[in-house]
Amino acid sequence: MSETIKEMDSEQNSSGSQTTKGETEERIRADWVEYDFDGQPALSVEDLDVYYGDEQAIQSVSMDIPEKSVTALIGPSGCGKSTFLRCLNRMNDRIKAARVDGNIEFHGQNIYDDDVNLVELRKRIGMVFQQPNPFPKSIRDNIAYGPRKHGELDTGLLARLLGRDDSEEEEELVERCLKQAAIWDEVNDRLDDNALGLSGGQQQRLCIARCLSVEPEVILMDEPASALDPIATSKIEDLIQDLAEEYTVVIVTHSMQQAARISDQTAVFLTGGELVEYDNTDKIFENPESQRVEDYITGKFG
Amino acid sequence: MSETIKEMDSEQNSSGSQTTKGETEERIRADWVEYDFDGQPALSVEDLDVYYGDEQAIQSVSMDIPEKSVTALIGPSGCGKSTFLRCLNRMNDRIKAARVDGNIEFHGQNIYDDDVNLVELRKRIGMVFQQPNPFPKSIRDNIAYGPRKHGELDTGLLARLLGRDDSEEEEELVERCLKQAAIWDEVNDRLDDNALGLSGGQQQRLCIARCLSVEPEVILMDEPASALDPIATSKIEDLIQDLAEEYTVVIVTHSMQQAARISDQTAVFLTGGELVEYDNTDKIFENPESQRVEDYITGKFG
Amino acid sequence: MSEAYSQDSEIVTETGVLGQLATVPFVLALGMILLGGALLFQWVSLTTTVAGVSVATVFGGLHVVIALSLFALGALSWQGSVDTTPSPSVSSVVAFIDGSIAAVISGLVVSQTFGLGWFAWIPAALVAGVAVFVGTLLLREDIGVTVPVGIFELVFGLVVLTGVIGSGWSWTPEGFSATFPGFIAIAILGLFGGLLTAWSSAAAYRGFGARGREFGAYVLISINTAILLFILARIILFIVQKGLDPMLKGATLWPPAIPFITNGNGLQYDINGIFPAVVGTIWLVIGAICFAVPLGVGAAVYLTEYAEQGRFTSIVEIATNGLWSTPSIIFGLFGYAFLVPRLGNTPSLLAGQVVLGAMLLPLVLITSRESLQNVPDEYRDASAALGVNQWETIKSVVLPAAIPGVLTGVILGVGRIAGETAPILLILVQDPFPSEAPKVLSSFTLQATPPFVVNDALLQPASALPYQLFAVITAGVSAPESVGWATALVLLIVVMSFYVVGIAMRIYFRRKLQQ
Amino acid sequence: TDNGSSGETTDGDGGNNDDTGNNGGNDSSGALTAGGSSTVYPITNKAASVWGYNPPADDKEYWPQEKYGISTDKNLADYWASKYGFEAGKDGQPPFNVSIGLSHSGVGLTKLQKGQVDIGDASAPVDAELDASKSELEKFKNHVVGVDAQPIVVSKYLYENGVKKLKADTVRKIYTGKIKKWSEVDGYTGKDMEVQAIGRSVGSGTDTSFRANMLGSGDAKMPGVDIRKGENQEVAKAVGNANNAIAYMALAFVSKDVPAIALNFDGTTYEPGKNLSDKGYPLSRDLHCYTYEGTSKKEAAFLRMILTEFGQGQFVDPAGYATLSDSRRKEELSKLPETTN
Amino acid sequence: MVDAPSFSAVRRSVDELETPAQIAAAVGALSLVAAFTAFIAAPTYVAFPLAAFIAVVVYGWVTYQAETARALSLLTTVSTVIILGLITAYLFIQSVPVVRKMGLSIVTDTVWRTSTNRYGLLTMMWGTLVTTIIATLVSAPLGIAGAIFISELASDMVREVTKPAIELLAGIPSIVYGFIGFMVLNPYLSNELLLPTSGSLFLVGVMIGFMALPTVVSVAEDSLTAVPNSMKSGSVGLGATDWQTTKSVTLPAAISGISAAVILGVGRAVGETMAATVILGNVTRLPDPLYDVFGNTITLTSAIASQSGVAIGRPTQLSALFAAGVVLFVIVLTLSIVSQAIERRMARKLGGEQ
Ligand SMILES: Nc1ncnc2c1ncn2[C@@H]1O[C@H](COP(=O)(O)OP(=O)(O)OP(=O)(O)O)[C@@H](O)[C@H]1O
Ligand SMILES: Nc1ncnc2c1ncn2[C@@H]1O[C@H](COP(=O)(O)OP(=O)(O)OP(=O)(O)O)[C@@H](O)[C@H]1O
Ligand SMILES: [Mg+2]
Ligand SMILES: [Mg+2]
Ligand SMILES: O=P([O-])([O-])[O-]
Repeated sequence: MSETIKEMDSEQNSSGSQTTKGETEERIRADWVEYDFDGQPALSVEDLDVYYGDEQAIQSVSMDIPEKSVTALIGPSGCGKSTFLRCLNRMNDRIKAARVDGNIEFHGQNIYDDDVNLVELRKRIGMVFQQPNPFPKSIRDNIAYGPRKHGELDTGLLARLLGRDDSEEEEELVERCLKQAAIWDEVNDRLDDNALGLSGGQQQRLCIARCLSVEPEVILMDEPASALDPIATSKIEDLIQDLAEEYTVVIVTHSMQQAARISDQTAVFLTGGELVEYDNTDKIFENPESQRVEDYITGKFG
Repeated sequence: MSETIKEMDSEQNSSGSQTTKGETEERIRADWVEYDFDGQPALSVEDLDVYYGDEQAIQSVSMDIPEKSVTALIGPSGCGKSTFLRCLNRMNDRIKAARVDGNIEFHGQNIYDDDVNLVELRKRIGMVFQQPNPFPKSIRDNIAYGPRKHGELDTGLLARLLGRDDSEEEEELVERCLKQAAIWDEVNDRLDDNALGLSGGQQQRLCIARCLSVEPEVILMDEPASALDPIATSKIEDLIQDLAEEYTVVIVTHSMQQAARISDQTAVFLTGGELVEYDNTDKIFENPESQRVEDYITGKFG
Repeated sequence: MSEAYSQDSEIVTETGVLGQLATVPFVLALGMILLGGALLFQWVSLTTTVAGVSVATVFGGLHVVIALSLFALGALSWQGSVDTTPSPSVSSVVAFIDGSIAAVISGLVVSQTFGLGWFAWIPAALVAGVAVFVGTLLLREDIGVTVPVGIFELVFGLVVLTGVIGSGWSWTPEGFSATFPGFIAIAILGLFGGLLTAWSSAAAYRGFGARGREFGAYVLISINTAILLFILARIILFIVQKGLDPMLKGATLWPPAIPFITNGNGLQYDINGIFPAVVGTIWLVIGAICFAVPLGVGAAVYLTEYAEQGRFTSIVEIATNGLWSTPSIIFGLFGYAFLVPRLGNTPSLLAGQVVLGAMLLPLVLITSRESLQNVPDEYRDASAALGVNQWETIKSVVLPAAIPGVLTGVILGVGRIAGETAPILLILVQDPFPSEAPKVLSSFTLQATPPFVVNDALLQPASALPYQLFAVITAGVSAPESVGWATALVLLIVVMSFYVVGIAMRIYFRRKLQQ
Repeated sequence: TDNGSSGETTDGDGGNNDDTGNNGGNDSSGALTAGGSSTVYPITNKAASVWGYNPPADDKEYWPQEKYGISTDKNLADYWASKYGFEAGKDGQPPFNVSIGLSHSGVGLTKLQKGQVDIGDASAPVDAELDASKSELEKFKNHVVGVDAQPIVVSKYLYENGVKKLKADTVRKIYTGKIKKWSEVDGYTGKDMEVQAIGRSVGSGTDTSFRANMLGSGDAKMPGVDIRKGENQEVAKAVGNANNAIAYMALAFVSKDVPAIALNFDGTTYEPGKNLSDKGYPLSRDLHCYTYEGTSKKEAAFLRMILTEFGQGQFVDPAGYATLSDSRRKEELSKLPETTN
Repeated sequence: MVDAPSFSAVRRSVDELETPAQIAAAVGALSLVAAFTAFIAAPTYVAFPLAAFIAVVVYGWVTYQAETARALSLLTTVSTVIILGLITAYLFIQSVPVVRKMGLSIVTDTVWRTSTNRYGLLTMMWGTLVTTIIATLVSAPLGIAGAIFISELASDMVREVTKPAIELLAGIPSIVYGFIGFMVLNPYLSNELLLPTSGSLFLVGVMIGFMALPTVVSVAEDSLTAVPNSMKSGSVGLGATDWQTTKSVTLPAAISGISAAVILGVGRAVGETMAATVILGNVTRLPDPLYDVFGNTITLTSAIASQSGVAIGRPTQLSALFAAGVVLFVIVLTLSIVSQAIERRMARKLGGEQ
């Protein structure tokens, strides 16, 4: 398997991140896993704990996520990857049982402050889910949905009557997003068809396009390709690497191969919600520090 | 990854199978994948096609399954592994959309003949499912269920009145099956508790014990550990290897590591329901014949 | 092959001779069930002759032939000349049923035929019952399933053939006001014996054992469902037969006209009709929808989207389920005590609308809630992740996705309330056979004093289809019975179309969802 | 009185007159409403439907004026309404509509009292129906529109097997539960059957008058009743469907399948179709149309039509009831307000 | 790089609702309470507070749509509860006079006499009990068998016909059953079974049993289908037949749902009105002997429907009918709560293994 990872490696580093390879900092605290990188952190997580009822799903995790690169989160099933990801744009607020402790800084502000505007936050930190989840509307409406709701687009009968019609802007926006998500060519002749008629892979790219429509800075992806067939998966993987030139991408995946193929840095969570190791992807797969991570990577369990 | 597999290999061959390693026969037909082994085939599948409505899920698969060994079926999601497995004891009959063509011989008789007694067939070829599915009854009743239904145990008030009470036999049977399934120690003090109160891993072992209670020759398992945590998984894996000394085990798994760890021979299905390669497990993981299998094994997709 | 696999031929069993033999009593039993039904419906009578033989004799003969063939089945299987897989004993349920039948028969014979009191028939029944119960238990399954039923059939057959029970026979059970004539007794014996035989011969067909029991049970369950469906079809057909002619009286294809539906009741009409009731029902339904849909959907939205699961939601749940199961007459009482005094102190369309709305409300709420809950959370997550607030999400994503379910619920609910009579008895109607329909649309007037907008038609009594049928029953001086059947037909058509549309929609959308 | 003098303001909305305002003139809310007795219903209903149809002067079937010595070119309702100054309706519509509700005498009178109807139909006098003070009872104005010789009916089978005539005492015994089998009845020749004594709802005028006239008091106990039906029509149907039933009801509902029998009271035999309608028949009773607190012009217009020879001949007689004698008719007419032209 | 100041948009004033909104909410709430009070006390004046309320809603909708929508949805929820509360309250209030007069004997007395204003409900309670028992004997076994047929036995095609057909049965209005009973079955029973009176508890029981059938079938069928397929497969995989699986796994697992179905069916039967009213003789006298199901009496529902007309002039009798309503309501509500509890138990039980 190590060969495979190397092969991928050479391609993948084309994107913007310049990571310091092969080095792991001294641990500051027992549960603090440091990873040094050049450039700015898009998000800094400090001492994050998440509980579901009495059960702790994330155990004081701290990590910085570098901007404009792909950060992969891997680990065995149930180790808390999704939970961690959902904390990054406070989607966990929607789970009633979940309780979050700790700081996550975004542009110097803690997103867990009381007076954070969730609407704005989630516009800035978008999310793509495991199951493609287009709305049961036309492709166009799917893409325009976010901007319309944010009052950035004004279409429809009333707007037309009042002379505030933004149809043209909308047209442009739809085209731009679909192109960015590499799906324009496949759907440009049926923008008014129901999005549910698309194949799984197309739906997932549509969801990515929809996420781009509100111009986020960070895109969180939770196993975006796990429900897709190999060909669709490879299209999504290519797309993710392209997106990393402009956006900060955080991706959860259960496929180590996928993490190796597309990510710049990889964080390994292990059962109990611990962040055990976080480093340059090559380092993690070739020469992990921790024995548990090595066992996991080499398939001793999971 | 190749290292891992080797490591496992040495352990795993302790069980009864004596497979001819490293050889792949010439293909007789384009879609016939041959695998030579010593010993008897427990089941011979010939030219099996399965359709769901208009869609073909299994494409003329032929293979012999050697007795008293573990045969793993691997392949990407949706390639038809479960479908194939369910054909082996005609559980597919229960899916109304499914249509099966071809022969499966079990002791020289085609199980798809019209006058096959499904009751008898399924007693002989037991099944363990992906989700542990104990009945909402006591642990004892779960184990005794099959024999009772087959009239082999007669308990209850009436039987006692008529002097035909088999409580003792039942007691023995329950103990034997639970011991064989390596769960006796954990539950022997609460045989009358509801089985739904057990943990997932215990439930799955209970289901295996239940399957053993009707003394099958073949045990089919569909991803028996995919819903379990690593510790429970390793218990189940150990158990499977033990079972292979007495039973023929066919297991579907989505974890290549698991297949490598526990199986004697591995069949690789690829999308479309094709059986692409079938051989000694070492051979498949170290040196597969087909490029597609190699791509799959090395994580190029899936 | 190892010795463990020695009995390998077993997975193949053949449905042999027995299967073919078992079809004889099975088919005869089905015939007897049909004939029993025909007798009950009085399509035939005991003295009707079929090919020179009276129906009574046919029944007796069938029973006896069935009995003999059941004995034959049991004997063949017992003797081992056919391939069967009987269990070593019959199930205790079967033994219990056989015992009960024996107990009933002997109890009846002792008390009714010999006229002995409880001191005699209770012990007799007990002894016979227990004896047959234990006796059956001791039999091997093939005998236990066929022979007792065969004996019962033989008894039934002899009783009928010898005329012990015949057309002149009747029986008045002590303490009951009913007298059972011979034809009903024979029909019931036919149905009952037919079911027993169908079960027994079905078990034999599959060679007894687990598969035989399965087939026997399935046959009984299927016959049961067939009878249910038959009764449904019969009810509908009956009303169509009786009601179609009077409904179409004077109807013309071109210009399309059905006077019964478009006329009121009065001298000005050649053919009296129920137009006012049709219009009344339409307005009732519209009013109920206007009342219930906003409330129901709104509450469903609150409960699924906003409320935290807690005491309040469970109170609401209990309240809605309580409302849903509250008898309709209670809504009527409530309307009479609460609404009528507040809405002009007279029965009125408005009161009817509100009361039916209150009945519709829980159904709308329950089904809306269900369909809101069925909207995948992924849609909500996707919308939230785009930074869209909750209300916009509900409005633009959740509600549109839930609309099919809500609509289906509303339609089915409307079907129910459109057929309700009890709640409107007290609060809607004055004139049982009105000649004019309420003119709701043209009756809105503005005025200077509160309540400013009034609609007299809404505050006036009206009629409705189900009430119209009630009126025929109670007040039919001006309406012959045929008008009742015609009204029943129209009512059935109206209500059933709501149900058909509702059910079809539900099937359609479920199927679409599954794709 | 209030309602009477204001003439056009009467409406069916009762107590809350100010609720819907003064709208006596417009068509729907200005309707005259009557309701109550199912015995009187055939009369008032027939009258109301002819009124609503408003036949023109040349309609011989419904408006046979010459036959009754009336000569007018007005439509029927226009003619009768014009007597109290009502204008003819538009497009052949009557000046106001009449709607007749159907329930029971007691209900009609209560509704009348509460102002929910204008006319309360009753087949028993108000003092027997309502438990009210004398001063309250005085507010009810009694208009007798016809006479019902309340018959006793039996199932056809019984009629054909000897029950063509009963002593009043036998009927009494049946309804007080002393006779339970038809074999106990003199003259019965059929198979032995239990008696099915059918009664009307408690609170109906029919029930009240039967108890009063047969058993001596409106409150008398009738333990022999086996089933009770709400309306005369249901009683008739139940008797027709059975072969062992006896019932009291209104004469209008007698038919071939529901034959009335002769009754012998203290030696006098009253036979249906012969002398049942005689004055002395103990079960005969007046059929009333009560108005409350005087009689308004609308009410008077409608009642006058029924009380004239025309109405008696067209509405009362065809319904099967006895018409009022001329003198009673005159007396009743005189209770109505003066006509205005 | 990101422009930091623009992120301040992420933050928002803490007091989310500004003062006008709070005032509007208060006015809205007040006017609504006023409207409700007015409707109870002086219906004519409902218009004023109602207009105020509508004005507030319109204002709210334009300015704070999300908050207004939420408030309105809460309001609708509260209204639903209030409607049930009102129904209950009015039933109880109206039944007070007769209870005061009769005391506890109202449920133990069999005499129902208007001339002495003595109203005992026992007769009608007995009628309801007997008809309900008969109805349950009809609907429970047939309904459960029908549910098993649909969920376990029917092929797809047969199911697609059978299930809607049985649901359609629920659509036949009660009065139509009543009409058939009155016109056809009453005479049939009188003539063939020589019933001495027209109508019988037996006929009513069978008819309302038939009316309750669709409820039983569809609820029981739902709960049978809710038993996870994996559980059934487990049994079949052991070589049990489908029928053994149904009997030993599916039915026991679904037993709470099935009992809920039967209870709901019983609830329907208890509350069924028109068929009983039209078919029964409605005489307030117990059948003699009590178990004579071919005799005639009255049920709670048919008492209300057949006597509410005549009772309008007799306050105490009317009140007694409301008391009958209370008894009905309590029975049915209890049944409904019990069936809900059972269904929750079933959900928990089946959820346990997931
Ligand atoms: N809504 C929830 N309520 C309660 N517990 C939860 C919830 N969601 C997740 N958990 C628990 O939290 C832990 C972490 O779950 P999480 O979904 O984050 O894992 P994951 O790493 O994403 O796993 P997978 O690879 O299976 O997606 C698990 O033990 C899970 O059971
Ligand atoms: N009941 C069914 N009806 C219709 N199509 C089905 C059904 N079950 C499976 N299929 C289809 O048959 C194909 C093979 O499915 P199958 O479940 O055998 O795959 P699998 O290899 O077991 O996948 P997985 O790893 O996801 O379990 C898939 O395309 C699937 O969509
Ligand atoms: Mg996850
Ligand atoms: Mg599978
Ligand atoms: O309907 P009644 O005339 O008997 O009151």
